[in-house]
Amino acid sequence: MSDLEQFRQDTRAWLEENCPESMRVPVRGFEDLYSGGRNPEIAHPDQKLWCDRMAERGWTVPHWPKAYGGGGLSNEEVKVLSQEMSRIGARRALESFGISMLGPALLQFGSEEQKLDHLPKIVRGEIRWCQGYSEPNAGSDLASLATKAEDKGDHYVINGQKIWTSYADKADWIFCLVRTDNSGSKHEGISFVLFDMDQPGVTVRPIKLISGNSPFCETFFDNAIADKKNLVGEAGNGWTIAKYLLTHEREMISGFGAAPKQSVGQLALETVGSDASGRLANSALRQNIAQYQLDTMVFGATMARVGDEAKAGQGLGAASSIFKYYGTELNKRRNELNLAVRGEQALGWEGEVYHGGNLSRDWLRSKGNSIEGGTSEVQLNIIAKRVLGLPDA
Amino acid sequence: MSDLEQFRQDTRAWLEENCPESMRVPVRGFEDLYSGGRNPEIAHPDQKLWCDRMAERGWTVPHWPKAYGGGGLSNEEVKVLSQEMSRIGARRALESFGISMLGPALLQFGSEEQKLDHLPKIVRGEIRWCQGYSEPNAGSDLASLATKAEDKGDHYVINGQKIWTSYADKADWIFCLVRTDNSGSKHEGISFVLFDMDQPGVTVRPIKLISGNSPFCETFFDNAIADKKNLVGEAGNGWTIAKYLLTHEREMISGFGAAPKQSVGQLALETVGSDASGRLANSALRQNIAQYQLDTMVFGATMARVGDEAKAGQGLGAASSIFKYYGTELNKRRNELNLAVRGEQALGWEGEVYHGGNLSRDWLRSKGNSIEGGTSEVQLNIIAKRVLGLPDA
Amino acid sequence: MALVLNEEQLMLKESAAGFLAEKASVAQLRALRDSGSERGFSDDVWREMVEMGWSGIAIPEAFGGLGYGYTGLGLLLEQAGRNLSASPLQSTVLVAASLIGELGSVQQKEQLLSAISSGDKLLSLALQESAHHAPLRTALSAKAQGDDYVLDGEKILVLDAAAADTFIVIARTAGEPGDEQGLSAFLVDAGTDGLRIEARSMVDSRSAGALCLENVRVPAGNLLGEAGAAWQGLTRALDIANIGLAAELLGLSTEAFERTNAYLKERRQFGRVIGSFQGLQHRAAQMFAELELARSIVLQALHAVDNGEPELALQASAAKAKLCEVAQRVTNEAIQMHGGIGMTDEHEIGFFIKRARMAQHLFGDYNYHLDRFAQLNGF
Amino acid sequence: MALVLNEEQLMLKESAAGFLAEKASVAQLRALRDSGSERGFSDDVWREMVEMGWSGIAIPEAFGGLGYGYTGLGLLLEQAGRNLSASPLQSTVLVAASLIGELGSVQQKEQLLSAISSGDKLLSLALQESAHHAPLRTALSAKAQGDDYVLDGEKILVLDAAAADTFIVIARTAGEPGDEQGLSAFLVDAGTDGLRIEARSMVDSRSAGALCLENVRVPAGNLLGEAGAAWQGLTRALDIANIGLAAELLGLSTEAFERTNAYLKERRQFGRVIGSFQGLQHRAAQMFAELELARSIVLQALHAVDNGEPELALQASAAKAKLCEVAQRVTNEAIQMHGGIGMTDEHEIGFFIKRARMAQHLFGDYNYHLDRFAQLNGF
Repeated sequence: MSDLEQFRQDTRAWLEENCPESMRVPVRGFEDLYSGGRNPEIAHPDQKLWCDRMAERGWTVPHWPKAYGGGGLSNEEVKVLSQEMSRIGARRALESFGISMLGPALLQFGSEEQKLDHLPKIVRGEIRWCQGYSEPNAGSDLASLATKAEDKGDHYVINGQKIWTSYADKADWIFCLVRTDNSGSKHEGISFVLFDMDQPGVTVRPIKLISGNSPFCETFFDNAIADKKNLVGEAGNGWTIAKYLLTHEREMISGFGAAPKQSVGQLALETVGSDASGRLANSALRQNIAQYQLDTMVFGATMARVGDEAKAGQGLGAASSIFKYYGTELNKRRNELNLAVRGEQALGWEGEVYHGGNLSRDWLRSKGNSIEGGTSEVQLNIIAKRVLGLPDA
Repeated sequence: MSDLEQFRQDTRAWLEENCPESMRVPVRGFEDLYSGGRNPEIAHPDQKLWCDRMAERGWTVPHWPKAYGGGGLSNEEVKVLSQEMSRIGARRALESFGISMLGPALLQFGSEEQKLDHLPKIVRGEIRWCQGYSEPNAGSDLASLATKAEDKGDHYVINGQKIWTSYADKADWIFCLVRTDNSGSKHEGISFVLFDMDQPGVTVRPIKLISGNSPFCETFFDNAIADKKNLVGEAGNGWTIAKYLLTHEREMISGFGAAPKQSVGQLALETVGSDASGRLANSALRQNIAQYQLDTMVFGATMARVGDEAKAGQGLGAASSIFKYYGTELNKRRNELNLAVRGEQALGWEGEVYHGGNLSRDWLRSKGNSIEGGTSEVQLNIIAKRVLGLPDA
Repeated sequence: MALVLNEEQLMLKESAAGFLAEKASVAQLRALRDSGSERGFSDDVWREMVEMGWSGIAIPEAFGGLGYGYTGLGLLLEQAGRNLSASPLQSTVLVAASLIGELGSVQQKEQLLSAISSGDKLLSLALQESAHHAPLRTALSAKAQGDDYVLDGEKILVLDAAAADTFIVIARTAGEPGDEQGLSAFLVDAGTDGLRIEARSMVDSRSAGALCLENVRVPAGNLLGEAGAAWQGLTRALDIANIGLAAELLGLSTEAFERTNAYLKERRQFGRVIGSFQGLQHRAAQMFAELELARSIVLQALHAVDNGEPELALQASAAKAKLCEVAQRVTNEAIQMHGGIGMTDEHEIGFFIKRARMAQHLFGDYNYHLDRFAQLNGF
Repeated sequence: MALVLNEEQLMLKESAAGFLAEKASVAQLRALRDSGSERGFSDDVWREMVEMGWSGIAIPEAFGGLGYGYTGLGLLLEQAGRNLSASPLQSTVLVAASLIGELGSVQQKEQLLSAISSGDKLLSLALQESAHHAPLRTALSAKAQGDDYVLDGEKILVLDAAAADTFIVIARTAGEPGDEQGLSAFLVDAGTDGLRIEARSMVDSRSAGALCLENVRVPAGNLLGEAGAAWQGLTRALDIANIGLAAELLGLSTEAFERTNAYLKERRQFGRVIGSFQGLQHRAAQMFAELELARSIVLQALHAVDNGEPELALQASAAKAKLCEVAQRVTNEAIQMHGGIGMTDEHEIGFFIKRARMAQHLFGDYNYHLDRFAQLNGF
């Protein structure tokens, strides 16, 4: 038996024994995701149990090195673990910005001490992180951020305001872009620092969106303190890390463009009906849905191609910008089609008959996709300038 | 009997007597339009006869003052004349840039001497005019034109090149934008001069378009001479006249957006067929045609509204830019739909079976609509800046 | 028939704009929403509208109205669209009064139109039964029993359901869903036995509701017009309703655009106001052109109603389809161009996109009316 | 199956690019056009292509081909699209060889595919009868008479009609227009009695032609496959043909875009290169994104042919519809962004829009394939 096969058998046995039945039930909503932290939101007591069991083996983040608390698994082993979890319908034990955003950045740019300090706590779900990027006057033009960090020898004193800090009201620590120097160009003088949110200088106010409540917050710093050992990279070099994470974020958001499980065309047949030849009765709607489904298929083919090219060491220039732009536009189109197809059902806002307004709220929420993580306009600028070589004005 | 009724009876009688039978046949193509000039293109000998008879009464340009050779008719009388001509299917006796472009400009900006010099010859079809505006490096940015006119006391010496000079190869005189001064901003130092094309310093080369032969020419000036008495307005003030004529031209071109006589939808039914319920069989095409016909209807309503508003002394800001932009886009859409609807029939280029390729040539020609007379981009700039008040970069 | 406003109309427009901006603005809609208002509009504001004659704006003077015609009502709806003003203008003045005008006997018109004009009565049409506007598919049954009719079935998206005194329920007295023949309109008072009204919370924060009719008995005298012959009048009233909604969408879209254009001049990024970027300029200019075109078709359609022109269906579907398209584009661009701030509930721009989609949907959306437009054009 | 090119394919692509740019460029197409060439392509260039094995690129080695598969042929067509190279690659190598591969007996394949591979024979499909691609509506009749069939009817848009040695004529041996059953494919040599070939001058300056068949008698042995049973194989061959045309349109659109992008960096107006205007930048970036997406679906569809995947029809209609859409947008923008100079015959960009519409139309345009895509998706 190959090592991998052995690993599969061991994993299967361990999962059977350790994954609680309640954690084999499909996730129904955000409340079923477990994000850990000092004051975790717990929808079911088994969530913490399951996370702890997995974390003990480093399997909450199986591909990170063992030295930092991860599972130290090879790519093949990660795949096997994932397959075996799917087999029994096991939920992921932990989902967090620490795993998806900060961890990769620290692995790339952090010092050994920083990795040892922070990564194991992420793996164990002990510390929940949030991201401090955008500011009210630095949206698309992120690099013009003004939150100021004053050098006080062994620490920074931070003053300013962040916006769109997801889950800031639930996070323990923040990874944050601050300005440590004003003298150079706007891209210079930006630093990437980590600090505890549980201090007097930090205030958080949740933001309500047009779709209803949201994970987003406004976050205010009034003489907040960041220890200098938690400066990642060099002072003034934060923009490099920011760009790395923005690319990362774009790729995550572009996943919204993937094809929905139920075909929009099929759904439309149910609500709008068909003509004598079996075609969708309304030809304007039929054309729009067909074009959407076509574009979704083409988008899927492109994700597959870019994946294959990456494996082959080739690369599509600015792929993440294309994906971000196209994927979010597709998701907006899908949501508009949902309104057109579901009609009155999609216009409800509250109440059981409208499932709490999930369709209209999803539709409204999708409008933010082409704004957050770099607007569509910014993506097009990136393509025009970096790929097509078109000059500035 | 009112004066107007009397005028109608007299006009009817005169037309019956004087309009040759051959001039009561519908115009079949450009060759049936009569434009006069020193060496007129004559498809039928009656063309000149008809023009001369009409010109004698000033009725080739019935609304111009009698002093300048026009008919001196009131708006009501012009309308009656037009109605009476339509009644018997009489063709217009003369069509020329002199009537449509230069005349209005001279009436507005010309000196008394210039009016007396040039307008009567336009009315009588003695002199055919062309327009010298664009240059190879001054297209959308017309004001950056470089054709130079050197002041030699009683005349200018002109050197440079014009492009897109329609019918320059058939014209006797040109009204031309030239640069008399280089010292100020680009809009300053432009002058509007008239001169004879029949001189050694003028060379004309016809331009072939992607749609085939065209009225357009390249026109070269090598020490061409313009008499100073033919400078219209002040030296350096030509841009005012140019803008006036550009607005005029935009309105003419936007007329291309008017609804075609046979509905595209009806035509499609003939070539593509219908389904069981009588709808156009192809739903993608049906949607596109419906949207086109809707926009054509809306465009027509807008032309009517703006006409009514103008009469009421109200005005739609930048109406001519909206019309130019929208009308030419509509015409391009109509031509693309023609290809989609007529299929193979519209892809022929020569030969009787394809009527000499008229459909494909019209389609190709329509692509120029959104370029000539100020590109669509320029129209959008005008709307954004002048109407919406959006600032320059 | 000139497509320009006369003096009287211009004055009406200006006074409506002033009144609504003060009394029924987006801020008031937010307050109504946040207070959980069941009626969904302010009775005080409605009372003032009645006093200004708006309840009878398009109703002939003979029935106590102002006789300003639908062009007049269109002006009010346009201004209501600009301010997202919640009121019974749509349910009662636009839809119900038009339907009564089409179907009612002289006596019914005298009674009901006068009651609407005077503000004594709110009425609302109960038509839709499934997720989409499909009037021919009406299935709610009305069976004759002696001198009465007994109604059974359900209706959704009934505007101002919580406030209406009387519903005009479209029912089938004969035929099958899909048939033109057999459709009838009944007046059913809100308190009638067997009628249950269920309030529904919709995305636009207005009040709509579902009606559940179980064994609802009404006298034959409650028939509006002839039994089984409502189709033609209903169609005409729906055409008028859609033209009115197009006018509302015109106001809504124009306002959303103007607010966005103002924001483009104010918001700075990359050291410039964002309105100086040509990418945004061209999109703004295209929207402006579309809005100017949209205004023309709305005016033309309103004139067509007032002049009794024969091609009303074509005008109505053209106006509604075009305004659905323009409203969708403009409200989407409004959010996008406002960026993050436009996504917050705190900012007002989000209210526009919400109301837009509801007004687009009511009585047939873009797809419905573009399809109908093609059919009316014979292809 | 990876959606990336392997070493061999990359080499093929580069050598094709170099050869076509030198020997079959837009300048050569112009020269062919201006010389009034009846054949519409250069025999010398075609001979060189044959020597490089292109005539048999997708034909199995057993029949004298190179066996590079359709992904290989797709690469050639893409480069041919970039250069607007006129040759029998479409008529013979893509369409006719595929149809023979689908319908022919082993003997027919041995004979005809070898003759194609060796460059000894040019074949062309004669299918279309009316203004639109509608294979099921085929009406040209073939009646059995003894051991022969007698064919009567007309065909249009037959590619390389003046040069083809043999036509594959789709005819109806039974059934009515609209029926799948009863369609048959016949080999008809160019010199056959009763066959008249009429050259047609098309917008793309390639040679196409109409066939008029009057009492054309061919032996039953000229049937490609079974009588009346051509539909399935024809459909598959047409799917392949459309995927090949999509590859050509990909090359054509990419080239038109790159030329336009270069022009944006060169042309100055208002004191700046016009490519610095954000309005044009965003449109260029959107086109670039569309082209990258288009490339993916073409590659995926070519792989689907080579791997014998079952959903070929879906892939083919997706690829053709998408490439029609992208080609239309890109070629229109190419003219617009080139401005006046792009309208002149002297400039080469106009040749791209002309060939694009022809390639879009052949074997079904955007509307045809989007409709089919929806049908294949069950709605």
